[in-house]
Amino acid sequence: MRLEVRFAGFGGQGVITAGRLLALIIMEADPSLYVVYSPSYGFQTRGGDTLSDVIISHEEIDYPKVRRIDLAVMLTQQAYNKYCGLVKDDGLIVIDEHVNKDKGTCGNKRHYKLGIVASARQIGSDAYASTIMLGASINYLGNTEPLKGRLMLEHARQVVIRYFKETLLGRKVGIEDLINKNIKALEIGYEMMKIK
Amino acid sequence: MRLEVRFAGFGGQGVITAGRLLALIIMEADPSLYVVYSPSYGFQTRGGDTLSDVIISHEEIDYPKVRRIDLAVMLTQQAYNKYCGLVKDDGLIVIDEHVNKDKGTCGNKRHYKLGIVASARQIGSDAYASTIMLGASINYLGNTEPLKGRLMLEHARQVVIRYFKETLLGRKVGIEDLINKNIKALEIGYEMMKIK
Amino acid sequence: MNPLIQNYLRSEYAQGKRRTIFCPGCGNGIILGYFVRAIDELKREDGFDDSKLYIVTGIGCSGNIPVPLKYNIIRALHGRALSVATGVKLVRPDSEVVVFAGDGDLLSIGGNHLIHTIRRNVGIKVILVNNMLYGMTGGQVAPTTPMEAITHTTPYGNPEPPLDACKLAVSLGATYVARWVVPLAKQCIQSIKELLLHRGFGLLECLSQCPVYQGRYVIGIDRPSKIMDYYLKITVVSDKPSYGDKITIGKFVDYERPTYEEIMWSIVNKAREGGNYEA
Amino acid sequence: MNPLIQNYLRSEYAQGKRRTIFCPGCGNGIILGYFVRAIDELKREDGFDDSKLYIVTGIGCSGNIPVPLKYNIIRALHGRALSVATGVKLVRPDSEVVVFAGDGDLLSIGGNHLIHTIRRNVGIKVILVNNMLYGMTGGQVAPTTPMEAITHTTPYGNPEPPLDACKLAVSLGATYVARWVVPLAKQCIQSIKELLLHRGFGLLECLSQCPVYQGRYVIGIDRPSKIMDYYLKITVVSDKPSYGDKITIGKFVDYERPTYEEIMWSIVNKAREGGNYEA
Amino acid sequence: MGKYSLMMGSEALVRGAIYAGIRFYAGYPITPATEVAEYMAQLLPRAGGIFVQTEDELAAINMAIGASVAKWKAMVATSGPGFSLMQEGIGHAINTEVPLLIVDVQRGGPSTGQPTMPSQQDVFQARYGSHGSYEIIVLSPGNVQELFYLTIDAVNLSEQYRTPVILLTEEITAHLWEKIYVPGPGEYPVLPHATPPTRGDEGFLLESQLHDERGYNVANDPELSAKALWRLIRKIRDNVDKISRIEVKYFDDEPSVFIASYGCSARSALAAVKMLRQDGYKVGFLRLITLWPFPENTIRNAVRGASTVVVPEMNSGYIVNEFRLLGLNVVSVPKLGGEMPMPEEVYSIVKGVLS
Amino acid sequence: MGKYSLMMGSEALVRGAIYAGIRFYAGYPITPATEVAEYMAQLLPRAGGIFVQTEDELAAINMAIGASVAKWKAMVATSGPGFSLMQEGIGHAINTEVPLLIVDVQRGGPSTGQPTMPSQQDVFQARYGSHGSYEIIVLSPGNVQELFYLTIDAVNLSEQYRTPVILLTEEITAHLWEKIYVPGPGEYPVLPHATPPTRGDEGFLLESQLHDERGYNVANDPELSAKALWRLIRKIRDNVDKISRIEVKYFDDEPSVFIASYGCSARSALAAVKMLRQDGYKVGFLRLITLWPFPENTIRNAVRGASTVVVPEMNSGYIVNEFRLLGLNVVSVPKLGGEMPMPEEVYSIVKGVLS
Amino acid sequence: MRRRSIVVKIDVDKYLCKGCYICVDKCPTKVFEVSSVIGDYGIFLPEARHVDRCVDCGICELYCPDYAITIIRSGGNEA
Amino acid sequence: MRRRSIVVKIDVDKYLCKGCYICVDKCPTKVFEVSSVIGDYGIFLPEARHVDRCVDCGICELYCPDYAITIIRSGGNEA
Ligand SMILES: Cc1ncc(C[n+]2csc(CCOP(=O)(O)OP(=O)(O)O)c2C)c(N)n1
Ligand SMILES: Cc1ncc(C[n+]2csc(CCOP(=O)(O)OP(=O)(O)O)c2C)c(N)n1
Ligand code: SF4
Ligand code: SF4
Ligand code: SF4
Ligand code: SF4
Ligand code: SF4
Ligand code: SF4
Ligand SMILES: [Mg+2]
Ligand SMILES: [Mg+2]
Repeated sequence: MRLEVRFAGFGGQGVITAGRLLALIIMEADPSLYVVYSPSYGFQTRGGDTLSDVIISHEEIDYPKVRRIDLAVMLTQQAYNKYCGLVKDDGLIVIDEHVNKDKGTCGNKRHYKLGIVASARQIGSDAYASTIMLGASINYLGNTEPLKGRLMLEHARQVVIRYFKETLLGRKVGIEDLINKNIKALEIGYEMMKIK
Repeated sequence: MRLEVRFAGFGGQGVITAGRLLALIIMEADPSLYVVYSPSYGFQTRGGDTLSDVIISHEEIDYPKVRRIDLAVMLTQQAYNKYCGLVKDDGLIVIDEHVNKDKGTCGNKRHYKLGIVASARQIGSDAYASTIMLGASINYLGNTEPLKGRLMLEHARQVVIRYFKETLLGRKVGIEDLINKNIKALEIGYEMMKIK
Repeated sequence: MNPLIQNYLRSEYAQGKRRTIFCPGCGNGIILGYFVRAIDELKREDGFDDSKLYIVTGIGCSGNIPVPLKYNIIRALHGRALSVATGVKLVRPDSEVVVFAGDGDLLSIGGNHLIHTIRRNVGIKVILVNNMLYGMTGGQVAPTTPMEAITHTTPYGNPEPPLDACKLAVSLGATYVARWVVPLAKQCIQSIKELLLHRGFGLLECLSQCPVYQGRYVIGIDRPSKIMDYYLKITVVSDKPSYGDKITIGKFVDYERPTYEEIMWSIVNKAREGGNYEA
Repeated sequence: MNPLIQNYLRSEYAQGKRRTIFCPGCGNGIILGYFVRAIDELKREDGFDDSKLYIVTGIGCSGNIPVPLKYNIIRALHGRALSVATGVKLVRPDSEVVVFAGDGDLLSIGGNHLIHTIRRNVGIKVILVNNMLYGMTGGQVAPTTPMEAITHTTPYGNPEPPLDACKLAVSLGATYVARWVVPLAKQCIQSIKELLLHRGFGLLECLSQCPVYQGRYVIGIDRPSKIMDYYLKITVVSDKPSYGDKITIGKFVDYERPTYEEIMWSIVNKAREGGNYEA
Repeated sequence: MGKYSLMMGSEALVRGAIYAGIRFYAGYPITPATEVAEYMAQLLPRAGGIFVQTEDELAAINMAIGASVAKWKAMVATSGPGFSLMQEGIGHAINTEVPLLIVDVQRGGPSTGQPTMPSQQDVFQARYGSHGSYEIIVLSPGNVQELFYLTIDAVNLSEQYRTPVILLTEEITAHLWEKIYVPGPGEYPVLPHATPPTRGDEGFLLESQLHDERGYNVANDPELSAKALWRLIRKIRDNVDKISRIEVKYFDDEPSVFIASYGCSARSALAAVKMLRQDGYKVGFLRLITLWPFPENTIRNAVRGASTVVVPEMNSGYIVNEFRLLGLNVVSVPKLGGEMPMPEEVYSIVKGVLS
Repeated sequence: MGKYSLMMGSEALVRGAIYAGIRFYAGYPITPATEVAEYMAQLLPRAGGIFVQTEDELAAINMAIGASVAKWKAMVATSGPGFSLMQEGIGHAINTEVPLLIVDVQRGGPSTGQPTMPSQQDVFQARYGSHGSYEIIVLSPGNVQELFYLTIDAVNLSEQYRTPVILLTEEITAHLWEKIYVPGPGEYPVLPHATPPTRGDEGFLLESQLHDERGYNVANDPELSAKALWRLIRKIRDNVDKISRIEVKYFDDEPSVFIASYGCSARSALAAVKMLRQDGYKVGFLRLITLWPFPENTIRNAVRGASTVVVPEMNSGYIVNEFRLLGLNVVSVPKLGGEMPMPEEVYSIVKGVLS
Repeated sequence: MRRRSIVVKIDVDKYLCKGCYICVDKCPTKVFEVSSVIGDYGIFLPEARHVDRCVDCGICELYCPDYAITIIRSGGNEA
Repeated sequence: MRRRSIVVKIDVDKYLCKGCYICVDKCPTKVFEVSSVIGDYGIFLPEARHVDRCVDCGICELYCPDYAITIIRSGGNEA
C-alpha cells in the first residue's frame, strides 16, 4: 500500500501546514505506518505557488516524491493546471469552487469542488484553508481501504490542538481562539467531504 | 655529456650569484649547450646554508637536479660534510682553506683547498667569494673535455660586467668600483686554480 | 506595467515574461524604482551616459535589484561584488561601476573587501540595502541586526552589537557616505544621483523593509507600509553616523582624494616611460 | 642560552636542538623575549596562571614568535587566527587566549575576522607585529606599507594608502588598543602585561623591524639597530592613533564592555532555564 | 527508551549531532543547509553548547577547529559555495588531526548554481577539494533515520581517527520529513572527545606545516615530511574495511546486474529494483553508505557474481568511475537539473541493459 | 625574431602570459608562486597592463573575473592554500563562462604543508576542487620552455572555450632557470579576448545561478537547468581530442611497458627511460601535457601494444587512477616529501616490473 | 517640471501587483481600496476607486515595489 | 627589584647568535665588540670585551633577538 497526497495553492493558504498535520495525524492514527512529508522549499514559498506532499505506506518508503497521486487538494487554477495530470485515474481531485475543471487531460478523473477558500474567509482568514483541507482529506482517506477504521476525526482533533499549542508557544494572546477556529475549520472540512 | 656543478656555503657568500653567472657564461661560451641553473629556495636562504647548482649538457636536460657532481665548490664545513658524498669519484672538490677534509667517505676523492674567503675579505667583503669561486670554476671547467677551448676567462669577464651593470641599474654610487673588484676577484679565482 | 520603468528593462522583463523575485512589499523593488528614476533624471539633466554603466551585484535578495535592467549586469559570488567591481573599474576607469549589495553580503562575508576597497578609494558606487538581516536565506541575523533581536538563528536574542557601515566607511576615509531610508523617496533618488556623479568610492546605505522576515520577526510588524513608518520613527537626520536606538540618516561625508584607478594608470604611464614591453 | 627564556621553551628549543627561524636582527625574536618577560613578571607580581594560556598564531614570520614556548600553541591558517581563537575563547571562557599575527595576516587576508571579532568584543588579546610588509613570503607590500614605498610587488611605488589598525580598532569599539615600537622595551612589556590582564578584546600593535626586506627595500637601512633608531624617529607618543609621516604610539583606549563569551554563556544559561536538552 | 517522531532531515541531523556530543556549532547561513543552523541555534544552547553565526564560512570552520582543539566536539554545516570556502580549513584539520564534523547539504552547482535544488555534485570535491595529498572519510545517508545515526557515526569516526569527517547529504534528505526513531541516552555508542596530546608541563603544539608527532615542523626535511604525511594517509587507507560500509539487497539469487547508488538517489534505485523484481528481472541493489574511502573489497565480496552495474547519481557521473576501477561493466546514469532520477527512468535503462 | 635567454620558470610564465595578451593580474603573495607576482608587478605595467596585489585570494580571482568580463585577458597565480580559497571563484568563472588563466604552482600540502617544496598534490583538486558538476582544462608544463608556450596555449584555450584554464606547475619548474627560446611578436598564435555577448541595446547579464544563453536565471526549472549545465560540460567533453595533448617517445619498437608521468616528474621518468634503454630494456615514455580532460583516446592510440604502465608522481598516487581506467596494468610510484623521484628509483621499479 | 495635467486614471497591473497595499496605505488622499478581484499572485488587487481625489503626488508610483502602478494623465502619459 | 650585584661576565651563545650586532650597537657603554670567532651561523661573534664598563642596564639581553646573551652577575644568575 502506498498513498500519495498533495496539497497545493498559493503561499499563505496553509498548504504547508496541512501536509505536516496530515503526516502527524497518520502517525497518531497508526504508529506502524511509514510517513514521508515534503513541503515545497525555497524562494517559491514566498510568493506564488506552494505545495506539500504526504506519502503513507506500510513498508519503508523508497522513492520519497509523489508520482501517482491518490488525493490532490488544489486551491488555485495554476496548481490545478500544473498537477492534475499526476493524479491516478482512480484518485480524487479536490478543487476550490473557483477553479475551473480541465476539459482535456484531467476531465475524466473524479473531481470534487469544495468551497474551501470561502469558508476559510468566513472563519476569519485564508489561512484556515489549511485545516479545512485537512478535515476533508481525513474524511476521504479514512474511508480508503488501507486507513479505514483507523484514521478518525478524533486523531486529527488531538493532533491539531497539540500542534498549535506547541507552535504558538510564547505567543501571548489569542491562542485559545486560534485553536478553536482551527478545530472548527477541521470539522467544516470533514463535513464538506461527507456531503459528497 | 652532462656536467654538474654545485656551489655551497653560507648566505651572503654569493653562492647564488656564482651559479647564475656560471650558467650565463656557459650560454655565452657555447650557445648550443643546454643549461639549467637552480639556486636553493625559501627561508633557508636567509640564514644558514645556501647552494646553487648548474647543469650543462649538449642534449636536452631531463632530470634537472644534481646527482653525481663533477665540480663542487664548498665554503663551509657544514656544506662539505653534507655534499662531498655526491661528488663523482673522478670529480673535483674545492673547499675553502678552513674546511677540514673528510677522513671517511670523501677522503679519497680529489680535493683542492683554496683561500677563497680570505681573499674575498682582502678585496673588501665576503660577497666577493662569489666571483672568486666563479673564476676558479671557469678555469677548471674550461679544461674539462667538453668545454675545452670553448670556455674562456674572457667570456666570464664580459658576462660579469654586463650582469653587474644590469643588476645594479639605478644604484647611484660605486658601480664602477664594484665591477672592477668583481673582475679582480674573478681573475684571482682563475689564478688560484691555475696554481693547482 | 509602469512605462518609465519598462523603458529600462531587459526584454523578458519588459515583455512581462519575467517578474522580480521579491516578496510583496519588499523595499528592494522600491529601490529598483528609485535607481531607474535617478538615472532617468540624470540623463535629462546632465546628459549622463548610461551606456558606460556596469552594475555588479552581491548575492542576496538585494543583489537581484538591478537584474531586470538592460545594463551590463555582473552577478558576483556572495560577498565578492566589490572585488569584481574593482576589476571592472581598473580596466575601464571611464565606466560608471555600481554595486548593489545586502548588509550580509557587504558587511559580513564581504567585509574585508569593503575595508580595502575604501582604503584604496576605488571609484565604485555602492548601494547597500540594509534590511537588518539575511533575507535570501530566510531571516537570519546579520551584522546590522539590533542587539538582542530575535531572528531565525538568534532565538535567544542577538548576542552581537550591530555594525554601523557608514561609521566604518567614514573612519576608513570613504569619500562619499550617506544613509537614507526607503520611505524618503526624494532623498534616496537625490543621493543615488550624487553617488553616480561622485569621483572616488561612494557608499549609500539604504534602510529597507523586509516584511517577511525583518517585519515579522525583528520588528514585529508585517504590513509593509507600517514598517516604512517604523523606519521613520527610528531614524533622525544628522551629519554624523550613529546606529543605536536611533539611527542617524543623512549625508555624512562628500569630498575627493586621488582614486585607485587614477594612481594605477599613472603607474602604467610611469612604467612605460622606462620603455614599453610588449612580450 | 639565556636561562630566563630557556625556562619557557619547549624541549627541543630548550635543549638547543631547534632555533628560531628569524633572520639576524629581526624584531620577532625581541618580541618573543618581551612576551616571556611580561609573563614572568606577571607570574611574580600577580600570581598570573600561565597554565590557562592558549596561543594562536597567524602564518607569517611573526606567527612563529610563540612556537618555541611550552604553552598550548595552535598554528592557524593564514588570516584565520582570530577565528580559531574565538572558538577557543568561547568554549574556555576562563582561559587566556593570545594571538600573534603579522600585519598581512591580521589586516589583509584576516581583515574581516578582525572587524567582527572587535565588534563582538571577544576576549582575545592580539599582538600585531607590524613590519610594514610581508616578511615570510619575501618582502611584498602590505596594507601597512607607506604609500609610494618600493617593495617586491610595488616596483613603481605602493599605490595604496596604508591602514591604521589602531584607528580602525578604536572606531569599531575595541576595549584596549595600544601601539608601541620594538626599541621601547619597557613600554612593550608593560603593554603586554596590561593586555593579558584586560577583560575583552585587546590589541597591541608592535612596530617591528624586518632588516632583510623592510630595512633594505622600504626604509633603505639594513643594520638592525639603525632600523630601531629609525623607528624612534618616525614615531611620537600620543593618545590618538595616527599613521602618517609620523606614526603615533601609546595607549589609545582602555575600557570595558560586555564580552562575547559572557553574553554567549548567559544565553546558554537562559536557554537552559527553559529546560535542558541532552539529546 | 527512545521515541518516534516526524522529523525534518535537518532536525534529525542536529539531534544526532547533539546525541553524539557535539557542543559547538559555527556556521554561515546558506540554502539548503540553513535549517541545520536554525535547529542548532534553538537546541544547542539548551544542551549547554554554543551556537555561533559567523561572518563567513572561513570563520566558521576555523572557529570550529578552535573549539574542538580546546574542549568540545564541534561541527559546521554548509552547502556548495560555502563548502568550497571551507576546503582550506578541511585540509588544515586533517593535517593538525582535529576531529570535526563537516556537513555539506548538496545543492546544484557550480557557482551559485541551483540553491534550492538537490544534487550529488560535490562527491569528488568532498574527496579532493583541498590542496595536498590526503585521505578523508565521507558518509552518505540514505534517509532521515540514517541521517540521524550516520551523524553520530561520523562524529565517532572523527574522534577515533582524529580527523574531520564529512557528512554529504542532499537538499532532499535534509528537507524531507520522515517518521524516525530517536534512541534514548546511552542506547547508541558515543566516543569521548580527543583533544591534542600534551607532554608533561609542555603544552601541545599544533603545527600547520608538516610536523612530527610532537608538532615540531619538519617541512624542510623530505624524509620526515614524507613519513608524517604517509602516516596521515595510512591511518585511513589501512582501515578502509573497518571504516567503510555498504548496504546490499537482492543478491541471494546472484544477479548478474545490479544497481548501485547512494544518498537520496539510492531511493530511486531501490524503487527501480523493486519494480524490476516485480516484473521478474533478477537485479541486485547496492547502496554506498561510506563514499570515501571507497569500499572496494567489501563491494567485490558482496557482488561477486555480478558483472554489470548501473549507477544513477545526481551529477554528471562521478562515483561511477570507482565502479569502473573494480573492473565491472558500468552504465552511468547521470542526472543534472535538480530532480531525483525517477524510478521509471532507471527501470527502463536497466531493462535495456538486460535485453 | 625571437631570442634565447636564461630564465626562471616564473619569468617564462609571466612573459608567456603577456605574450598571450594577459593585461590584468591580481594576486596575493604565496610561496612558491610569489615570483610570478613579482615579475608581473615589474613587467605588466610596462606592457600597459595592471598588476594588483589584493587583500586575499578571494579578491584576486574575483577581480580577475571583473577585469576579464569588462575588457582584458586576466590571470591569477597562487599555490595550494590560495588555490583552495579560489575554488569557489573557479566554479563561478566556469558557470559564467569567463576566460581566465589560473596558475597553481604546486607546493606540498595539506594545509600550510611544505611551502618551499614542490609537489603534484593538487592534480585532482584542479579537476574537482569547486562544488558542482563541471569540466575543466588543466595543463601541466614539463620544463621552463614549455612553461612559456603552455601559458600561451592555456590563455588561447580559455578564450576559445570561454572558460577558466588551469596551468598546474610545480615549485621546481617555476624556480628552475633554463635556457629558453622566446619567440618574437606574431611568431606564436594568440586568440582575441572574448567578453560576454550583448544584444542590441541590452547589456549582458552574467548570472551566477544556472541560466540560459542570454543570462536569464533558470535555476528553478530542472529541464532548462540540466540543459544549461550539460552545455557547459559538453563544450569540454566533446572536444577532448582537440584540447588534450600528450608527448610520447620510444614507442617505435612497441614496448610492452612504458613510464607515464607529467610536469617535473616526467623529467625523472624520461631520465629513467633513457637509463633503461641504455641497459637494453624496451621501455616507452609518455608525458601528459594536458591533465584534464584526460586524453583517453589519444593515449590508447599511442600506446597500443603496451600493457603495463609505471606512473611516478609527486603525490600519494593520483593520475594513476586514470590509467587504471584505461584497463592497463598499473604500477603507481607515489612520492611524498618534496623531492622529485630519482631516475634511479624509477629505473629499479621498472626493472622489477620487467623481470 | 511636471506639466499641470489632470490624473484621469491610475492603472494597476494585475499581473505584476503582489498585493502589498503600500499604495493603499500611503496614498495621502486614500485613492486606493482593496478590491475583490484576485490578481495573478492570488491576492486581492488594489483599485484606484477615487481618482478624483488624486493630488498627483506620484507617491503610489514611486513606492510601488513592482512597477505595477501607472498614473495616467490627460495630456499624455509623461511619467 | 634587582639586587646590587656586579656583572662578572656576559655570555654570548655561539650556537644561537646570528650576528645582528644589536648588542654591539645598542650597549650604552660599548661593552661589545665584533670578534673574529665564527659562530654557528657563519658570522663573527660579538664578544663582551669590556665587561668592566657594563652598567647592568640589561638592554643587551632584552634586545638580543636570539636569547643568545646571558648577563652573569656575582651573587648568582638572577636574570
Ligand atoms: C559562500 C556563500 N555563503 C552563503 C551563501 C548563501 N547566501 C545567499 S544570500 C545570503 C545573505 C543574504 O543577506 P543579505 O546580503 O543581507 O541580502 P538580503 O537577502 O538581505 O538582501 C547568504 C548567506 C552563498 N550564496 N554563498
Ligand atoms: C591562504 C594563504 N595565502 C598566502 C599564504 C602565504 N603567506 C604566508 S605568510 C604571508 C604573509 C606574511 O606577512 P605578515 O602577515 O605581515 O607576516 P610577517 O611575515 O611579515 O611577519 C603570506 C602571504 C598562505 N600561507 N596562505
Ligand atoms: S525575503 Fe525579505 S528582503 Fe528578501 S525579497 Fe522577501 S521581503 Fe524582500
Ligand atoms: S623576513 Fe623579515 S620579518 Fe621575517 S624573519 Fe626575516 S627579518 Fe624577520
Ligand atoms: S503598491 Fe504596487 S504591488 Fe503593492 S498593492 Fe499597490 S499596486 Fe500592488
Ligand atoms: S499620485 Fe498621490 S494622491 Fe494620486 S493616487 Fe497616487 S499616491 Fe494617491
Ligand atoms: S644581539 Fe644577540 S644575536 Fe645579535 S649579535 Fe648580539 S648576541 Fe648575537
Ligand atoms: S647590561 Fe647594558 S651596559 Fe651591560 S653589556 Fe648589556 S647593554 Fe651593555
Ligand atoms: Mg540583508
Ligand atoms: Mg608583516
